[in-house]
Amino acid sequence: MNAVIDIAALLVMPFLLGGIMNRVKAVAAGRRGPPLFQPFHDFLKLLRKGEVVSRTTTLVFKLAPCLSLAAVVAAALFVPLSRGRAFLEFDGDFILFAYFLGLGKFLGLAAALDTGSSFEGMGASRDASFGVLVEPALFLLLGTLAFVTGRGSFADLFRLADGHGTLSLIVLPLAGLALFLLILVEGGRGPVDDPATHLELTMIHEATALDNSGPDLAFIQLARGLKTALYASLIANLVLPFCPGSVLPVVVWLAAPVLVAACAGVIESVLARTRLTHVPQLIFVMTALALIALGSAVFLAGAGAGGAP
Amino acid sequence: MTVFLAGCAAVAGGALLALAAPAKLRGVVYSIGGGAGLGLCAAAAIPVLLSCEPATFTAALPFPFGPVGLALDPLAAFFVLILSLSNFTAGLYSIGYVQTYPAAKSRLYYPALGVLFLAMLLLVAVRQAVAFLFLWEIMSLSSFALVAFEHEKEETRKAAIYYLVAMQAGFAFLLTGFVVLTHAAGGVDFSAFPAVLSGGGPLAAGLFLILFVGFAAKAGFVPFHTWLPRAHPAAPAPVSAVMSGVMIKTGIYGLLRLIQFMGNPPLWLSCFILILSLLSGILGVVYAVAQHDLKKLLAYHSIENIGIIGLGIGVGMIGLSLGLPAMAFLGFFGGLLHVLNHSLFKGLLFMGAGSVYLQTHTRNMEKLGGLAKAMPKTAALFLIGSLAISGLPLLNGFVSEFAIYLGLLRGLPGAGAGRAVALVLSLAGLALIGVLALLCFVKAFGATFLGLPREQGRGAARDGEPFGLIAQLVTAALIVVIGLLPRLTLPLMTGLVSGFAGAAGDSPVPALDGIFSSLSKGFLVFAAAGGALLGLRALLLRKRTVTETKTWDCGCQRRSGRLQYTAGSFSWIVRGFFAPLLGFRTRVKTEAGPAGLPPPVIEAATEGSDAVERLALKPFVKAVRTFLKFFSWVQSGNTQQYILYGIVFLTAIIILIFGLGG
Amino acid sequence: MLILFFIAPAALCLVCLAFRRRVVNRIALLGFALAYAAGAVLVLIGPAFFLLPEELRRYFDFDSLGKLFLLTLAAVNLGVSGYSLFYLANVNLSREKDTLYTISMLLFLVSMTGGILSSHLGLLWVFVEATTLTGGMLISVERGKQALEAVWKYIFICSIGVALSFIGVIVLSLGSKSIGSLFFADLYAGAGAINPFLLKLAFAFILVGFGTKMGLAPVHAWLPDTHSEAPSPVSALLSGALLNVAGVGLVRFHPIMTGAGLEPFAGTLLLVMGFLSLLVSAAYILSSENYKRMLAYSSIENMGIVAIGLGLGGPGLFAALLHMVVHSFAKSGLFLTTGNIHRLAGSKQISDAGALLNRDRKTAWLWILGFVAIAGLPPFGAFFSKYFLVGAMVSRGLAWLAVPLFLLLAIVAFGMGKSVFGMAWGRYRPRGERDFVPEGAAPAAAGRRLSVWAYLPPAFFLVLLLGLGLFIPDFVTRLITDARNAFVAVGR
Amino acid sequence: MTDILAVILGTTMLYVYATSRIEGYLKILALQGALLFALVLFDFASRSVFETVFLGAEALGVKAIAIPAILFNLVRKNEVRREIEPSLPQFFSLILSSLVFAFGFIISFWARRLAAGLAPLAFGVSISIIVSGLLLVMSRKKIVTHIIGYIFVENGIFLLSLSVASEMPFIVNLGVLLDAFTAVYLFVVFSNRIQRAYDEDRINALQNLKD
Repeated sequence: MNAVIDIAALLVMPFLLGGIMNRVKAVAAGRRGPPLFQPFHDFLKLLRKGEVVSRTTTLVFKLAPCLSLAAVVAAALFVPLSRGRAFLEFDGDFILFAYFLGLGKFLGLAAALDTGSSFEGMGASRDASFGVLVEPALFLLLGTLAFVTGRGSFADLFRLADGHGTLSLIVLPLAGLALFLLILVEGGRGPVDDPATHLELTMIHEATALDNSGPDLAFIQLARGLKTALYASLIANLVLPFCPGSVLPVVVWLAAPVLVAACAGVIESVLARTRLTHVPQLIFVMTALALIALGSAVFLAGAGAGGAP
Repeated sequence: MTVFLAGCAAVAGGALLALAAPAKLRGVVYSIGGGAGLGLCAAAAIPVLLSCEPATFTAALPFPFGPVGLALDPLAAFFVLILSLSNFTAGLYSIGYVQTYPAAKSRLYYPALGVLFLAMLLLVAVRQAVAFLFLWEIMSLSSFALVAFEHEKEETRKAAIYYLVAMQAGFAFLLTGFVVLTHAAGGVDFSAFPAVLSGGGPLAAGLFLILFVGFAAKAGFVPFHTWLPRAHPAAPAPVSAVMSGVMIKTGIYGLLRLIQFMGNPPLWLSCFILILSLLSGILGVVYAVAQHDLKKLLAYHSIENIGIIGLGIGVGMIGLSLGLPAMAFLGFFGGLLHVLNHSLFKGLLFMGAGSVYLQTHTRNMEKLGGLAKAMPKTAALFLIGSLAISGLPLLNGFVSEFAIYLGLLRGLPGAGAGRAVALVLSLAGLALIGVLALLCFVKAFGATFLGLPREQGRGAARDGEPFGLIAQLVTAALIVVIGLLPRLTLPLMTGLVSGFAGAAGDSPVPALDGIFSSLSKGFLVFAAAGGALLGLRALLLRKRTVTETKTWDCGCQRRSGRLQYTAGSFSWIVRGFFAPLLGFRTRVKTEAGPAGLPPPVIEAATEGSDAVERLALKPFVKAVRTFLKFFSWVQSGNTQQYILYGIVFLTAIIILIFGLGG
Repeated sequence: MLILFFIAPAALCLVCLAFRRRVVNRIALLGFALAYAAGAVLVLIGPAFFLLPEELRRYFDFDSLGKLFLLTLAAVNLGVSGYSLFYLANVNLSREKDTLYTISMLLFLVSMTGGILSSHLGLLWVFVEATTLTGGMLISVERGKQALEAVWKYIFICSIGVALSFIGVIVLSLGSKSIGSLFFADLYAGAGAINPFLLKLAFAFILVGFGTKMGLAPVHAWLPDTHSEAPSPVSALLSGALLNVAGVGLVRFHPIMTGAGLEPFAGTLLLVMGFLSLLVSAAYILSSENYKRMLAYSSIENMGIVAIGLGLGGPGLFAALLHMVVHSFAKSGLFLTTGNIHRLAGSKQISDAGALLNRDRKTAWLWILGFVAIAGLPPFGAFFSKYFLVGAMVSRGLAWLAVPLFLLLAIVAFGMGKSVFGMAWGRYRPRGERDFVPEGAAPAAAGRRLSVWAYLPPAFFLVLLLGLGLFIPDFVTRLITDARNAFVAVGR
Repeated sequence: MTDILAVILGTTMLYVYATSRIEGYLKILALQGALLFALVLFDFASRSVFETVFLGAEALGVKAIAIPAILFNLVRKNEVRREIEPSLPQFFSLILSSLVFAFGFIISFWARRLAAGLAPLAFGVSISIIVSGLLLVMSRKKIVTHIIGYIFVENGIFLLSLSVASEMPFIVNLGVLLDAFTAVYLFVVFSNRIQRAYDEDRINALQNLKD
C-alpha cells in the first residue's frame, strides 16, 4: 500500500511542485497564474515533438538526458519516503544516492560542453562550480546526522526522534534549513537562480539545456523536478518520526513538499535574484548551517544531553 | 614462489629479448614477456591471496646483501598482481607509442621498463633492508631513465633532474630510517623490525615518521609531491601510466609494511596520516582543476588519489588505534582497493592522453577540442576513465571510495568530540574531493574531446593502432567489472585486509557482502531505467523529424572553435574559491607600441604555482643558495690566499690544543 | 716483489731514456702496468717474495691495507695506461716529451706504491713528497699557460703542506722519545706512552699536510686547478690514486691517536674537515662551468666522505676504505671519459659539450654511468659505502650528522647531475629520415671516431664498480675487514 | 754554542725583511746554509758519523752553495732585482718579523719544560724561521721570492730537526734532501717557464684558474 503511494507521489510530485511554485509566484505578483499541472502538460507536449540536434554533438549529447534521468530514478531508491522507509536500504546508501546524482550531473555537464556553445559552457561551469560548494555541505549534514543517530543508512539517519530530545530540537531546524537551501540551489530557484530569465549571462541551470529539445528536454526537466521532490521528501522525513500512527505520517509526508514548494515560491517572489558573484556566499550558508549542527551535536553529545553513548 | 620467480624471469626475459629484437618487434616481444609474466605472477599471487599462506624463499647472496628473504604474503601478492597487470598493458600500449620515435632512440626503452618492473616486483617481495634499499634505488633510477626518454626537450631535461633530486632526497630519509632501524633491531631482516616498531615510544614514532617521509616522497603525499606534476608530463605516456599507476604505490606499499611492523599505531600517528592524506587529496584536486596541461592535470590527480588511498589507510589505522576492527577493515579495504583501482583508471587515462598527444602534438587543452569525432574509441575509453576517477557509480572508483566512507561512518557511533569532528570533516572532505574531481574531469573530457577543435589542424586525428586500444580496452573492462560487481573483490581481499585489521570479533565481511550486492541492485535499477528511457526516446522519435543543424547558441551563430568556453574559463569560478592556494598569475608579453599608448599585448597566459613550492621549497632553495654563495670567495685563484687557509686552520687547531691542554 | 714494484720501473725509465722511441715507451708503460697488476694479484694470493735484505724489507708492509690499495692502484694504473695509448696517439707529443710522460708516469707510480706500502712514518712522508715532484712533472707534459699555473699551484701548495706535515713528524718524534722509532708498529704499541700534548700537535700538522695532498677543505684549493688542467689520464691518476696515498697515510696514522686515547680529538678534526669539504664542493659544483673542474670538486666531496668515515672510526673506517676504492674507480673512469669528451667537443666548457648522446653514444653512456656510480646509486659500489657510512654514524650515536650529510650530498648530486645530463642530453634536428645532427656541434666533431682504447678503460672501471655494487667479492671484504680490524684493534 | 748559532740564524731573518733586494735574500740563504753546517758540526757528538756527513754535505753542498748559486744565476739572467711592491709595507713587515722572532723566544722559554733532549732555543728559533718564511710567501709578490720563502721554511725545518736531538732516521734526512730538490725544480723549471709564458714575474699572473 505504502509502496503504491510512494510511487504515485514520486510520479506526481515533480510536476506538482513546479506548478505550485509558479502558482505562488503568480499569486504574489497579483496574477492568476498557470494551472497547477501546467508543467505536466508541457512535459507531454515536449514528448510528442521532434528534435533539433547540433551537428557538433556526439553520442554523449543524445545519451545524457536519458541517463541523467535514470540516475535520478536510481537515486530515488535510497530516499526515505512515506513512513520513513526507502525502497532499498543499506549502510552508506546515502553515499550512493549522492553519487548517482553526481553521475547525472557529470553527464548533463558533458552534454552541455558537447554542443560547443559558449553559453552552455558557461552554464556548465557555473553549475559545476556551485555544486562544489553544495556537496561537502550535504555530507557534513549527513555526517552529523550519522553521528547523532549512530546509524549508517539514509532512512535511519532521519530517525532523530528516538531519544535524542534536546539534540534533535537543535539539529532538526538547522538540517531543515540547509536542505531547503539545497532545494533552491539544485532546483535552480531564486534567489540563487532565476528560472524565468532568459538573459544568457545570468543563467545557470537553464543554460546547460539551451540546445536540447523534444523528449530530451522533457527528460531533463523531469529529472530536475524529481530531484526537488526527493529533497523535499527528506525535509518531510525530518518531522516524520514525531508523527505517531500510520496515517498521519503519510499525510505529513504528502503535505510537507507542497509546503516547501510554496515557501520556495514565496521566497522567489519576495527576494531579488542574487548577483552571480555573491551566489557562492549564499550557498556557503549551507555549510555554515551544517557546521553549526555538527558543533552543537558534538557539544551536546559530550555534555551528555543527547542520546548518543 | 618458483612460479613468481619465473614470472619475474619472464618480464626480464621479454625486456632482454626486446633489446636484441629488430626495432619493429621490440614492443611485441616485450609484451609477450609481459603477458607470460602476468600469467605466472597471477598464478603465484592469487592462491596466496585466497589462502593467505605466504610463500617464502631465501636467496643466499654475498656480502653486502647477505641472505635475502623473499616472501609472497597477501600484501606482496596483491601488489605483484597489480604490477604484472600494469606491466602487460604498458608494454602493449608502448608498441604503438614508442614506434613513433626513431629506432635508435627506442632501443633502451624496453630494457629500462623491464628493469623498472623487475625492481618493483622484487621490491614488494623482498624481506630484507639492504636489498630493499638497493631495489628502491634501482626503481628510481630506471624510472628516471624513462622520464628522460625525450631528452631533446628542455622541459623534459629539467623535469628529469628535478625528479632525480627529489628521489634522492626521499631516499636519504629511507636510508637513514632503515639504518637506524636495523641498528636498533640488530638485524637487516624484516622479521626483526616489529620488535622495535611495535614497542611504541619516541624511537618507534620517530622512525615511523622518518620512513614515512621517505615513502611519502615516492607516493606523492603533500608536501612531498612537487616532483610529480613535473615528471609525469615529461615522461612518455606509457611511462606516465606506469609511474602514476603503480610506481608511486610502492610508497603506499612501504607505508603499509610500516603499519604491519607497528601493529597498533598510536592514535596521534593515525590522525596525522588521516589529516595529511586529506590535505593531499584536496590540494591535489584543487591544483588539478587549475591545470590546462592534460598530463599535468592527471599528475595532480595522482596526488589526489594518493590522498584518497591515504585516507583509507588513515581510517584503518584509527580503527586499529581505537580497537574498532570493522572500521579498520573498511578503511584498509578501501585504501587497498583504491590502489588497484587507481592503477587501472589512471593507467587508462594516461594512455588516452598519450594517444591524444601523439595525434595532436599538444597536451594543452586550450588548443584541443572536438576529438571525439576523430577518435571515438579513445574518447569513449577516456570517458570511462574519467567517470571512474571521479568515483561515480557503476565503475570501480566508486567502490573503493564507498568503502572508505563506510569506514568513516563506522567510526562515528560513540565517538568523542574530537573523533566525531575529525571523521565528519573527513567525510565532507572526501565529498569535496569527489565533486572537485567530477568538475575537473568534466572539464578535461569536455575540453579535449567535445565541442569543436579550438585550433585548426588539431582535429585531424585518428584512433591510433590496435595494440594501444587493446591495452586500454582490457583496463577499461576491469574497471567496469569491479565497478559493477564489487562482490568479486571480497574473496581476493578479505584475507589481505584481515591481516591488517585483525579478525577479532564479528567480521564485517558478510555485512559488506550484503552491501555490495545491494550496490549492484542499485546499478541494475539504473541500467534498467536508462535502457527503458533510451528505448522510450527512440520510440518517440521514430515518427518525428530529427533535424541536424548548427548549435543554436542563443542565436550567436558564428561557428568557431575559438569562441568556445575554454578549460581555463570553465574552472575560473572554482579557482576563485581557492585563489590563495593557487597563486595564480597572469603573464603578459607585450611589445613596444606607439609612444603615449599602452604597449600592445601579444601574448597573455595564466599560470598557477604550487603553494608548497612557493611558500616552502623556493625560499628554502633560495636560502641554501645564498648560504652557499657566501663561500664564493674561496676559490679566488690566488695562491697566497690558498696557503693562508691552511695556516689559519692550523693556527686555529693549535690554539684549540693549547686551550684544551691548558 | 719490491724489485718488481721499485727497481723494475727505475730500470724501465733508463731504458726509455736510452731509446727515446715511442714504441719502447708504449711497451714499457703497458708492459709494466700488466706486470704491476700481476704482481699485485700475486701479493694478494700468496706470500710476497723478497730478495732483499731484512733491513730494507722492514720498511715495507704488505698488510691488508697495503694489499687493498696496491690492487686498487694496479687497476687504476692498468686503465690509465690503456687509455694513454689513445691519449698519446692523439696529442702527438714530441719524442722527448713522450719519453718524459712515460718516465714521469713510472716514477709517479713508484712513489705512490711506496706511499701505500711504507710501514715507517718517515718513509711514508718521503714518498708523499716524491709524489708531489713526479706528479708535477706529469701534469706539465702538455705545456701551456694554464697547465703551468696548475703545476705551480700543485707543487708549491703541496710542498708547503708536506713541509708542515714534516714538522708533525718531528714533533711526534719529540713526543715519542721513549719509543725512539717511527715504525708504525712501534708507534701503535707505544701509543699510550706518547706525550698527548705533542701528539695532538703532531696530528694537527700531519692532518693539515696530508689533508692538503688528499684535497680536504680548507687546504684543498689547489685541487680543482690541477685536476682540470692535467691531461685526462693524469687527472685520472691524480684523483684515482694520489688522493688515496695521502688517505692511506691518515688511515695509518689514525690508530696512534686512538691508541693514545685521543680519538675524540682526531675524529672531531676529521669530521670538521670532511664536512667543510662537502660544503666547499657543494658551493662550487652548482655553478661549475668546466666539466673537469666539476669532477675535481666531486673529488673533494668524496674525500670529505672518506674523512668523515675515518673520523667516525670503527665501522666508519670500513665505509671510508670501501669508499676510497670505489671512488678511485669511478673517478678514474670519469676523468678518462673527459678525455673523450674533450676530443669530441674541443673544449672543457660544459656549454660546449652538449648532446653527447647524439654525438657519441658510447662516450655519453660512460659519462652517465660514471655519474651514477659516483653519486652512490646502485648497482654501483658507492651505494654501499654510503650505506655503511650512515650505519657508522648511527652506531656512533651521531645519526643527526646524516642531515647535513644528505643535504650537502643532495646539492652536490644536483649540481653534478645537472651538468652531466645537460651534457649527455640535447636537442637533435632531424635531417632526412631518422638521422640526427646535434645542434651546436661542429660537423667535424660529429664525424670523429674514437679508438677502442678510448672506451675500454672507462668501461673496465665501470665493470669493476658493478662488481663491487652487486656483490663485494669475498677477498675485498676480507681485506677491508682485516684492515679495519687491524686498525681498530690497535686502537683498543 | 748551538744556542748562539741559532740566534744568529734567527737574526738573519730580520735582514730578509729589512731588504728588498733579491740578491740580498740569496746571500742570506747561503749564510744560513753555512750556519746550519756549523750547527751540524757542533752537534757532532749526538750523531753517527754517517749521518753527520750526510747532513753536513746537505747543509753545505746544497743549502749553502748549490741553491744560492743556481738562484744567482737565474736572477741575473732574468734581471730580477728587487721586490718592488710588497703587499705589506717594508716597515711593518720588519716589525712583524721582530715580533715573530720574539715569539720564537717565548716558545723556547716554554719548550724548556716540554721534553727532554730538546735544544729549546734552536727549537724556538726554528719555529720563528718557519713562520717568517711563510710570512715572506704571504707578503711578497714575486714568484722568486715565494720560492725563496719556501726555502727559508725548509731551513727552519732543518733547524727544527736538528733541535730535536733524538736520532732522526736516515730516511727522514733523505726527505729533507728531496724537499731541496723540489725547491730547485720549482725554481729552475718554473720560474723560467712562467717568466717566458707570462712576461711577468709576479704571482698575480698566476690567478687565471679560479671559479
